[in-house]
Amino acid sequence: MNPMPTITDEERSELRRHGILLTSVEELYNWGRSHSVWPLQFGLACCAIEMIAASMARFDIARFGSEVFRPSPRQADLLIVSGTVTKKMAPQVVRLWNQMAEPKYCIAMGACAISGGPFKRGYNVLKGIDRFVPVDIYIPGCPPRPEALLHGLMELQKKISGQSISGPEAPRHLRHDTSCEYPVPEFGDHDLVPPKNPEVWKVPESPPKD
Amino acid sequence: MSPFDASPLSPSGGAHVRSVVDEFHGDLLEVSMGPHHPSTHGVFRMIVTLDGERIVKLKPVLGYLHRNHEKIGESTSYLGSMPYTDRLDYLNAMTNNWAYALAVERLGGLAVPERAEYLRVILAELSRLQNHVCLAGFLLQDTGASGTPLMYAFREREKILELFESLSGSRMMCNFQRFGGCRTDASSEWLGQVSSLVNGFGAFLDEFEELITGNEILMARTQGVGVMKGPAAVSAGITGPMLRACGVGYDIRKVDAYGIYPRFTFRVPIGSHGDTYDRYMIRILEMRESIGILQQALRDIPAGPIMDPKAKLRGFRPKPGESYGRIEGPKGEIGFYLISDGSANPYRYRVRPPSFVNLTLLEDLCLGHTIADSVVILGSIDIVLGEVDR
Amino acid sequence: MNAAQDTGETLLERAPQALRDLLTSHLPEPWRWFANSLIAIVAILAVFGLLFAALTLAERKILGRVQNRPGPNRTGPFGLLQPIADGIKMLSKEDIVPRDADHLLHFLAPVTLLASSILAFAVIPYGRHLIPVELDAAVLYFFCVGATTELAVFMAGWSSHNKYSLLAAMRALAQLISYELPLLLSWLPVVMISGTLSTTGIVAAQSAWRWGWMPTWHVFTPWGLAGFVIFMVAALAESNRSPFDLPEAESELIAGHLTEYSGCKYVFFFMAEYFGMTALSGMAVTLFLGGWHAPLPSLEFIPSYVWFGAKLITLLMGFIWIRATFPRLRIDQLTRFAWKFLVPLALVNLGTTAFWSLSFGWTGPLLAARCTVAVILVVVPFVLLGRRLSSGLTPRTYSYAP
Amino acid sequence: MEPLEQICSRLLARFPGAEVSVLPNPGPAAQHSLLVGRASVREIAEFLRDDPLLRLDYCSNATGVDWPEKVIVDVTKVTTPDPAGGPPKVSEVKTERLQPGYLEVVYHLYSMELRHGPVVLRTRTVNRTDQASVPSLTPVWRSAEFQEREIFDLFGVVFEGHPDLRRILMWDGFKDHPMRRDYVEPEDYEWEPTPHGDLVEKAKRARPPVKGGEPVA
Repeated sequence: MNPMPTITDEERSELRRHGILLTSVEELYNWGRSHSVWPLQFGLACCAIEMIAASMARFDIARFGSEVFRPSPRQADLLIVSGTVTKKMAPQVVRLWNQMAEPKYCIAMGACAISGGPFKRGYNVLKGIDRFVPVDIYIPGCPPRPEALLHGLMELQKKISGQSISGPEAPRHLRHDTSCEYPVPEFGDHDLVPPKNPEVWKVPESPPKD
Repeated sequence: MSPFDASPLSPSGGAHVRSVVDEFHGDLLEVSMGPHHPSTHGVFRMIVTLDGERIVKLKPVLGYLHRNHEKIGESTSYLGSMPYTDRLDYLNAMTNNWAYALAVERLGGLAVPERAEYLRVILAELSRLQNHVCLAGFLLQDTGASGTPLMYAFREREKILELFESLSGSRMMCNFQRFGGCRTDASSEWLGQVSSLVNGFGAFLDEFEELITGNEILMARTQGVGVMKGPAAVSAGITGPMLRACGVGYDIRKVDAYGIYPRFTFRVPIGSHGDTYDRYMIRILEMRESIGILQQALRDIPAGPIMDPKAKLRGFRPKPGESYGRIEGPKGEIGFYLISDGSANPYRYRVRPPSFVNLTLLEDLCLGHTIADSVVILGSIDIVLGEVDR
Repeated sequence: MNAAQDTGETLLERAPQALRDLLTSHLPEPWRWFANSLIAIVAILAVFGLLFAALTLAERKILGRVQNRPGPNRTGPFGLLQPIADGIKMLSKEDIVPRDADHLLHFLAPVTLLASSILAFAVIPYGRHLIPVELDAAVLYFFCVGATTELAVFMAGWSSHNKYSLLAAMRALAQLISYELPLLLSWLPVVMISGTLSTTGIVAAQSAWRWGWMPTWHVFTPWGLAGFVIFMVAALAESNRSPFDLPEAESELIAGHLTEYSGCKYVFFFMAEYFGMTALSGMAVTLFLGGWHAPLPSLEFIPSYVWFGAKLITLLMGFIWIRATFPRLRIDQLTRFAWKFLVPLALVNLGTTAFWSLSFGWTGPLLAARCTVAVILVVVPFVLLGRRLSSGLTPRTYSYAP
Repeated sequence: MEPLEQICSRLLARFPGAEVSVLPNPGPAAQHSLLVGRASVREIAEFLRDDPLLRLDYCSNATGVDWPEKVIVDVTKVTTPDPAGGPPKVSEVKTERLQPGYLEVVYHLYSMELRHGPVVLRTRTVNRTDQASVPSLTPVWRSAEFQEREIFDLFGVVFEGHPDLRRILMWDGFKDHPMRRDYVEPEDYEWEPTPHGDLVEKAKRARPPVKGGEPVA
C-alpha cells in the first residue's frame, strides 16, 4: 500500500487559488485561534491609552476580530502588558496570567513592559515582565503607536498559525512537560521574592561587547 | 454658607478611618475593585465594603503605578526630566511640560519669548480639548454606553494628536516645551490646520451633546450622584473642573495670570450642584471656552524667536534656591516644586499632581451610593494613574 | 399539523413540510412521529444556531457601523467567517473551574440556561404550518420555560464563588423578577382579545384585513401598541441586554455571573443570551406583529416563514441598535422603572383592553369615540407616570464665575 | 497679600512662645518661606487658615525634603604675628562640624477666597531616625491627607494626629523610605544594553561571571 500522499504548502495554496480548500485539523485549529484573539481589558500606563486608541475607530482592532476586550481573564486569550509593571503590580499581573485559560498569549507592549524602559532606574519598577511571564511578542516604543500594536497582533497571528499540534513545537497547553501555571512572586523587604522566575527568564549568557 | 467656610473633616467622617457597624447583623461584603478592573482607569484599586449594593466604606489603594518619577528626577538633569514629565499625566504631555518649564524658569529667572507663550497657550488648550473630550467618552463608557461616545471622542482626539505629532514628532509624549521657550517652531500651515480643527470643534461638540447629554438615562445616572460641597472641596484641595463644578470659580489661568492668559477673554463656568452631571457639563463648557481662547491665540500669534537666547538647556545649573510653579492643567492644578543646590540635578523634585489630591474625597463622594455609582464618580474625577502614583 | 389547503398557498409555502414528509413518509407510524420531532429539533438547532452566529457577526458589524469603523473584515470574505473562528477558539479553550466553586452547580448552570432557552423555541409558529409543538397553553409554557433562566443565572453566580458573580446573581434575581411581571401583564390583553393561549390561535386572530389592506395585527390597536412596547422593554431586561445588562455590567462587575466561566461554558451562556433574545422576539412577533402574516394582502405570495423571519430580524436589529446607543441604568432605577412605570402601565392597559373588548360592536361615531377613549387611556398614564419617573431630571443652565 | 515679614511678626505677636522665622529663598523665584517650630505648627496653620487677612484655605502642595547629616567645614583665618617682625602669617584653620540631619515638610498655601499666595510653610523634625515626627496638618487642610501619607511612606516622617497614617505608594511590608537620599535600592540589573553611565556599572556588578570572558567583579 502506498503511504498517504502528502501535499506541500505551495500545492495547497495553488489549489486554494482555484477554489479548492484543503485543510487539516491543525490548520483549522490554528486558523480559528489566530483569527479570534480576544485581549484582556487590562491597561497599566501610557501604553494603555494607545491600546485603547488601537481599538477605536481610526485603527480599529476589530478588523482582526480582536475588539472583544474581555474584562474577565477567564475569557481572554491575550494579555497585553501595556505599560510599566511596578513591583507592587507584578504579582497581580502574574496572577492574571495564571487566571487566563489556555491557549493564551502575552504581548509586552512598550519599552517599560519589555525592560523597564525610561523608568528602569526606579526602585519600584520591574525590569521587564518577561522575568515572570513568557512573552510571545515584544512591541518596542514609548509608547508604541497603535499601528505597532496592530502589527504585533498580526505577528502573533503568524506565530499561532505556525504552531503544530504535536511534537516539540506544540504550544504550551498541548504539551505535558510544561506547566501552565507560573509562580506568583511575593513582596519582600525591598524587592519581590523571588525577583525573577528562573524557569522563564535567564540572565543572558554572554553580555554584549561594551 | 460661603464656599470658603472650610471644614476639613466632612460630616460623613471625613479623613477618619471608618469603622463599619451593621445594625441589622447582615453580612457586609468586602469587594476589592482593582487593580485590574475595567473601570478604574488603570491600576487603581478600591477596597469597597458593601451592604447589598450600597457602599458603606471605601478605601483607595494606590501605588500600583508608582514608578519613582521623583527619585529619578533627582538624579537627572533639569533638561533630562522633561521627557519624564510627559509620562505623568500621559493624556496631557503639553501641560505637564509647561508646568515643569514654568517651575524651572522661575528657578533660573528665565524669560519666555512672546511667540513661545502663544504656542504654549495653543498647545495647552488643544491638550485641554482632547483631555476633556476623552473624559466625556470614558465617563459615558463607565455608565455602560458600549463604546459609541468614546469612539466619537477618540475621533476628535486623533485629529489633535495628529497636530501634536506633526509639531513635536510624537503623538502622546511630546517633550515639546523647554525652559525659556519651545523646542520647534510652528509653521503657518500647521497653524492653519489648528485653525480649521478649532473651527470645526464646536460643531463636533454640538453633535456629541445632541447625541448624549440630554439622554434621560445619563441624567438619571449622574444627577444627584456624588455631590460635593464647596467648603469640603476647598479644604480637600480639589482643583480644576471638579472644584468649579461645586461652585468655586477658582481657575489658575485667571488667578495666577501666568503666561499670557490675561490677554484672552474667556469665562470660567461654574456648577451649582457639584454632582457628577455638573462635573461632566463643566468640562463640556470649558471646551467651548477653550475654542474661544484658541481662536484668539491663532489670530494674535506674532512672529519672532521661540527660545530665550539666555536659556542654556544642557548643563543648566540654576543658583541655589527653590521655586514652585503651577498651571491650570486640564485635570486641575499641576505644580512642580524644585529645590536647587547649584548642581546640574535638582536637589528635590516634587510633582504636585491634581488627580492624586482630587482623589482625597473619593470615599466621601461614594458613601451611600451603589457600586455602579462609584464607578461613575471615579470616572468623573478624571484620574490618570501615571500622575496619581508617579 | 394538518395541511390547511388555502387557496393562495404556493409550492414554497409547503416546501419545508413536503421535504419532511419526503424523508419520513416511508416510516411506520410511531417511528414517523419520532422522526418528525427529531427533524423539527434538528431544524431549530441548525437554523437558530446559524442565526446566533450571524447575529454575533451582525452585532459587531452594526456596532462598527454606528461607531464609524468597519468591524471584523479580515476573517474570510468581509469577515463572514469570524463567528466560525470564534467558535473554534472558544470550544477548544481550556475549561477552568475554580477550586472553591460548587462544581456541580457550576457545570449545571450553563446547561440549564441553554436548555431552557432552546425549549422556548418549541411553541413559536414560524410559518403557516411550521410549529414544532402545538400546545393549547403555548404562551403559558413559553413564559414558564423562560423563567428558568433566572434560576440558571443565580446558579452561575452562586456557584462561581466569586464576589462579583454573587453581586451579579443578586442583581439578576432582582432584575428578572421585577421584569417578569410587566412581561406577563403585557401579553394578557392579547389573550383577552383572542381568547386563547395557543400561539397558532393568536396568530389566527390577527389574520383578517381591515378595509381590505390594513392588517389587524394587535400592534395596530392602542392597547396592542402599549402592550408591544412594554413587552419589548421587558424583553430587553429579561434577556440582559443593554441598557438593562446589569448582571453582566462590564464597567462595574467585570463580567458579572460569567466572570468565572471560560471556553465552552461561556459559549453556552453567550448562546443562551442570544437564543433568549431571539425567542422573546419571536414571541413578540407572534403576539403583536401578526405572526407569520404578510403586512399587505398583495404580498401574501411570499412564504409565511419569510415574513416571520423578516419581522424577527427587524426586532433583533432593534436590540442591537439600542445596545449601540444607550448608557446603562442602575439597579435601583431599573427596578423602579419596572415597578413604578411598566407594571402600572400594563395594569391600565388591561383596563383599556377590557374597554376595547366591551365596545367591540360600536360603529360610526361610536367607533371614533372608542378609538379616542382607548388612545387617551394609553397616552395619559404614560405621560403622567413618565413625568413622575423622570421628575427632577432636567438639563441645566450654568453660570460663569465673575 | 501682606509681605512675609509682616505675617511673621503678626504670628510672633499672636503666639509669643512660638518659633517662627522667615527663611529667605536666594533664588530668582523669591518665594520665601515661614519656618515654624514643630510645637506650634498646628495652631499657626489654623491661624493662617482662619485669619481674615490671609484666609489661606487651600493647601496646594505638601512635600517632604530630606536633609541628611553633613559635614560642614568652617574655615577660619588665624593671623599669627611673625616673630621675626615680618608681615603676619595668615593660616586657615579648618574645623569640621557635623550638622545633624533632619527631615523637612513643606506646605504651599494659597487662598481661594482672597486669591493670593503662595505662603510656604516649613517645619522640621528633630532628626532622621527616632524623632522624625511633626504634627499632622490634615485636621487643618484635608488635602494634606494623602500627601502626608505619601511623605510618611517615602520619607518616613511620622505625622502625629494623622487619621490614617499608612503606606500609600509602596506595599505594606516594605522596609525603609525610598525617597531618602541614602536609600540603597535593590540592584537587579542583569543586563544593560544602553550606555547609561552608572546603570552600566550596576549591570556589570550584577552580571554573572563569564567563562573565558572578561573578569567580572
